[in-house]
Amino acid sequence: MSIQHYQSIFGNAATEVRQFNTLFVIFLVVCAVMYVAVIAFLIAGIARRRRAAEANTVEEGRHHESDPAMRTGLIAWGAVVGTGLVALAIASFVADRSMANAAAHEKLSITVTGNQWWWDVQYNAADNSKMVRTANELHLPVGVPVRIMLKSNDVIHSFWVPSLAGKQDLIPGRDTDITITPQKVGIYRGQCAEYCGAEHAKMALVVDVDSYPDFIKWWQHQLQTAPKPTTPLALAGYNYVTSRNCSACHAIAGTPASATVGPDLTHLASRRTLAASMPMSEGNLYGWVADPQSIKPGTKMPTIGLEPNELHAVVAYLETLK
Amino acid sequence: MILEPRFTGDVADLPTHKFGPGSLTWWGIIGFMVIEGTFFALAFAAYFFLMGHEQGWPPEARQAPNLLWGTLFLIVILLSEIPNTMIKKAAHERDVPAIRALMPVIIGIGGVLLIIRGFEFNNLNCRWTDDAYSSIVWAILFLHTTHILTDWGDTVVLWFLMMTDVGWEGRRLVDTDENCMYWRYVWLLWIPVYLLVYWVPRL
Amino acid sequence: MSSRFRASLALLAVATLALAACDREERHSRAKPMGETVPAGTSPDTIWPGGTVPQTLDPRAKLYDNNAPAISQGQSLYSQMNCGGCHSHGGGGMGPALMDDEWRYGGRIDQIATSIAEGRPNGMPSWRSKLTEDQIWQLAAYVRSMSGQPSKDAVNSRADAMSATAPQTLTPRETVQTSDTAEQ
Amino acid sequence: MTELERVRAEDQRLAKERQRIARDGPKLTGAKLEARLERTWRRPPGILGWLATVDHKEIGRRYIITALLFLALGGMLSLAMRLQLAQPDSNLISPQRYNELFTMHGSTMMFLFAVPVMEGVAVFIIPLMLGTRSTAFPRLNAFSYYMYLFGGLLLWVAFLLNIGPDIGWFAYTPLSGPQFSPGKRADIWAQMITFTEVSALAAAVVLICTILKARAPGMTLARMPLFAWAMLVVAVMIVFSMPSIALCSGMLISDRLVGTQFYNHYEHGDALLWQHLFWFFGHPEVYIIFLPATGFVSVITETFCRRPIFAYPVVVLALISTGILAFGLWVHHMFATGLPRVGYSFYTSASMTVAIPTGLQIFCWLATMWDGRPRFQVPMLYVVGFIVTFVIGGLSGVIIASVPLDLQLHDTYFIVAHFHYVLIGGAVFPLLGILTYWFPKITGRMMSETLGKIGFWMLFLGFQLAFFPMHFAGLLGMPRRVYTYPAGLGLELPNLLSTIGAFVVATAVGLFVVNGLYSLYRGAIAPPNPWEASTLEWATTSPPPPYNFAHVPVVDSKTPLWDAEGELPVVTGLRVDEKETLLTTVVAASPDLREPVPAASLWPLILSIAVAVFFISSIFSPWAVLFGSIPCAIAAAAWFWPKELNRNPEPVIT
Repeated sequence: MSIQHYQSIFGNAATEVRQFNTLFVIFLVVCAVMYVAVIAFLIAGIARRRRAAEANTVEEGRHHESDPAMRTGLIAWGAVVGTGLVALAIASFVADRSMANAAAHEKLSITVTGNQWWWDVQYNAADNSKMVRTANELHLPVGVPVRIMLKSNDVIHSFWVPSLAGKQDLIPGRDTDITITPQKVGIYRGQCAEYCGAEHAKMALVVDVDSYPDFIKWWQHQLQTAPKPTTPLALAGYNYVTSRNCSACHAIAGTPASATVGPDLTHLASRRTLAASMPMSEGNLYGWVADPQSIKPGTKMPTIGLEPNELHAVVAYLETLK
Repeated sequence: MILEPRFTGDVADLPTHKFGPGSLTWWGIIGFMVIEGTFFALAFAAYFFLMGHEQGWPPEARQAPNLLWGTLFLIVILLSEIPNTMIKKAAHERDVPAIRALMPVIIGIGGVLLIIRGFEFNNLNCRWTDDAYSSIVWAILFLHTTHILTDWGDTVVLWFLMMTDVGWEGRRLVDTDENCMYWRYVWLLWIPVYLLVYWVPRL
Repeated sequence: MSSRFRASLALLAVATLALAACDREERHSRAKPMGETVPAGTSPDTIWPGGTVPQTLDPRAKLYDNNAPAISQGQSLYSQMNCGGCHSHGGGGMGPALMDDEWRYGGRIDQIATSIAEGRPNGMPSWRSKLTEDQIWQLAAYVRSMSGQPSKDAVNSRADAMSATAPQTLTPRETVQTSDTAEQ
Repeated sequence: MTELERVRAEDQRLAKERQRIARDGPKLTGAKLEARLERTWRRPPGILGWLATVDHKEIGRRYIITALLFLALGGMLSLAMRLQLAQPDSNLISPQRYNELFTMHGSTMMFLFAVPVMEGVAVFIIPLMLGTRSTAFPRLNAFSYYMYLFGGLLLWVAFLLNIGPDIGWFAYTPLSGPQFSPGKRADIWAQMITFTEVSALAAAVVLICTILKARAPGMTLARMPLFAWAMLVVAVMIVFSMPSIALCSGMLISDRLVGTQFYNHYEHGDALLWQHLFWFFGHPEVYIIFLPATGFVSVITETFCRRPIFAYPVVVLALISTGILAFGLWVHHMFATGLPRVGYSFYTSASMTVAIPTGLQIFCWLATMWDGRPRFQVPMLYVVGFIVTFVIGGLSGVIIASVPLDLQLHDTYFIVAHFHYVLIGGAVFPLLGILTYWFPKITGRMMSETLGKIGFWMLFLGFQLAFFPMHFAGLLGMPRRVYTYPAGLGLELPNLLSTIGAFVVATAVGLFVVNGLYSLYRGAIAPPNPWEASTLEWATTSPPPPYNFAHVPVVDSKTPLWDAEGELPVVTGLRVDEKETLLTTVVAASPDLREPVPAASLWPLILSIAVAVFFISSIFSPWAVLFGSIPCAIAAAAWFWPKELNRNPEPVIT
């Protein structure tokens, strides 16, 4: 199922981005007025002398006193530009202030850790049994302000979902955070906005804004451990995944695989995207597991070189991880 | 059509050299002084930026640099101002023999300073790879060392030049005067560096 | 432009082309795996007692031995796979030291790769099923850099981590005395 | 007979010898004077002479040609990038190669084209415009060019050898640090910075000393042309901003070579230290590129509207305040790094304030056009194109100065559109205009008017087609520096349009080069003052002789050539047998000194080779810093050592 994701600034799906839109319109109007004034003055200058005869150049240049009207024009222009900029600065401070205040009282806390070329998402909860760990995807309840703590394991990334809020960098050694209050249910796509190496272009994430009951249902589902495989093919896949290469980097709750080097795969098949860039589908799963280096050259996941039967088994098992 | 020249004045008897802001090389040296000054100012800003992050400075309760060699360096470099001023006066009075006699003194002091600097590097109580504090301290001290080395080299070459007959020329006297000005800048710059490297960690 | 000047221009162009051969920085992110890793089935790499002719160097060695991206990848794998648990930062602990010149099972890159892939007695696990041979060779390249074997401009000076050892760019090259006479 | 008496006798002999020196004056003038001056100031023959030249015109010409070559190379990289981005999910170019392409495009355009071409034009024209015979420190000027050339060669040879940088033109740590940029790619970028920064600092000192000390008698600061004011402000900005990038790139190289911990947060370093130091240089850098262009616009507008620029003091104060304010707004590049919001609001207001001086300058140009009698030849067309394009870029700059807006627009294609509008619109348009304007003075031939007009309109329309859609790509959420983008986000159309536009811009620039090469051999022969301009560079022949002016002119107004009734006031008395120029006092520009001009010499080239070997070898081993500096010291000492050790016959004043 190809997902048409909405990554435009005018997605208008959260309070933060709505303030952005009003401020952006104010700035556009004032700047357009200034631009029209400049172009009008330019055209006036061009048209005005079109008819003047070719007077003697040298004589004309020397005794030229500019008429006083232009002096007042200069002062007026300076005043207009000055007040315009002061007005825009005040508008910007007001919007900035109201955004900062909105961030005061948030109810949900998530920690997003940036790695080279994927997002490690952790839902913080009071007791650890309620903690949920997923990757490249965020589920947010509509109307509930959420505070996202941003950390990085390697280089500087930038968390940016255009339809929800402004971007915020993830800097190793510094803790930054961002507050989002989604207002519209829907699927919104975001991308890393700070150049972070070979696969910076394929480090996307999807934010799923659900109604509160759906969100709770999703949370409960995420808390369950991975279902036991039933079909023999899935069982063969289970044996491969939990004993061979995959378990060196990935974790699947309820199985021996528990490495946190790579993303958590417990509910891989329930996610909308795969490898932070492609929609989740069987074809993409086959392509990615068989040879990740040809899809994201330079990514940390190696090309294992699975035999065809192993590949079918592994993909069959991964698809059971709903 | 080139305009016909209308002769309005003659500059034939203007001098070819002047001491102070009249000379072109004076402005050139001021330019390079401003560049090096900005270098040091930004290195200081980086030092205080890194210091701003830490509760304890130097971090991990590291020993501050030993005072002995740094203070000795300060004393010797301040003493070097005596021959420096004498050379500057001699240059103004075209007393070339005095210049030829005094320059080896200041070159000798420069050599002594470089040796003391070697001991200073040993007594910083940190290696540049230990942490950001050690790196920036080594960097600032290294910057000042290149500063001294370049001016010491200049003085040596200038001394060889003053030993020749050309030493009596006006422009060479201006060079000596400006070299002394630059040496004065070198030790003026050492005072903030000394306070930063040796006393700020002790605050 | 006199002819001599044109001649010097041509010479410069030829010199630039000749330099194009070095690919120390080539990032080999191969799409296809390269067949079997270290010879499977045979006993751990035959050690060449006495003067017998040492095994010819595996052709893959030159792709990894002095290759900067491979060494850097090996460095991150070293920490991710918790090799430091036994070898610490090369100084040794439960496992033998990796930064000195003592190599019980051979210090050449293919021998180290075999040690990692097959495992060794006294506790070295076999990583053949956990790591692809691409990763094994990268780890081998990094292990060699701990004792300063690769050329100084292929290693990086420090990791973005607590500085445990002196920068590899400044560590002198340890002369490798393996218990056998494997040449480098 | 003591030494003192011998020296006294020597002084008497030299004083008599001084009487016989030939000097220019009413008795020695016209063709006879020019022939002798030609022989004194001529460049030594052959290849070695070509390499040893210290004539500011030759060095300026080389700067401009080398910079335009790098513009062409950087432009070709941008075409390759546009081809890769023409359609979604294309794998025409691998990610690693694409990352190298945009790093090389950014670094080449910013460090190897924009700043050097402005310095090149200034080094060529400023001495002519100020009415003097040579820049101050001509050998330092030659050294500056060679350092720039070797820096460019280092970057491009490394790129061709597949060890080019792939870290972006501002190389944020920790990505450019030792762990995440293995090998020598980042070091080569950082060392290229050291080359171009040494070259820019040297050229800046040369320009400051020339403008302050070598102006024509009578050209007080209030009568100095606006282009000279612009270059003075730019040179002072270079002096204060370049050390910042020298320091942080030096710290990056030491982090990568000897393991210092500046940017390693595990060892009390900080990744943001790089951003602060880089952008403290970065923002003044873009004004270092823009302010010379304002100088160009003032020169063209004054000549083609046939009246002095309106409100000269306002434009000068605007230049100075832009130069000062530029140092106060670097944090607006770091709005997304989580620094305290109160600090950000200061930088928002500072970024807004810097728009006021530029706004006033634009008013003054428009008022000059409104009150003058504009002729729309090619240079004036570029000025009109500049105003239409640059103001859009300036206003989008005001938009991203606001923190909440910048948090959405930062690091997106909206920013790519903004800085191309202010850099191409703000600097390349005036540059092409000024190259057309001064082409006759540099080469002695006129550029073709028709080819120029076609080229302008193609460039103007191609530019809008290439870069206006990028605003929408940014608003639709396309981040910067992505080698591809998925289908279905609405980004296909803007990117396709930008690709087409980029090729139109490329052909337009190609047309300009063709026009230049064609006119070099077949252009109309240019008279000394083809545009009937007012400044002194038009008072000498095109191209000017090696000594620029037979007699040093005297100035008594802002527009000397318009006020000179048929004859040019001059001063005489400079030597003819030796290269000599006149120095004047800083403010009043009254004659002060006769300054001997250093002869052509190979030492600047030899020293720059020694420094190049020193810089490049210090990428690979820290010991090179010690051993590499010895040949540099020797070459520098030889440069300083006078050619012959006999005393010149000038009286010594104590």
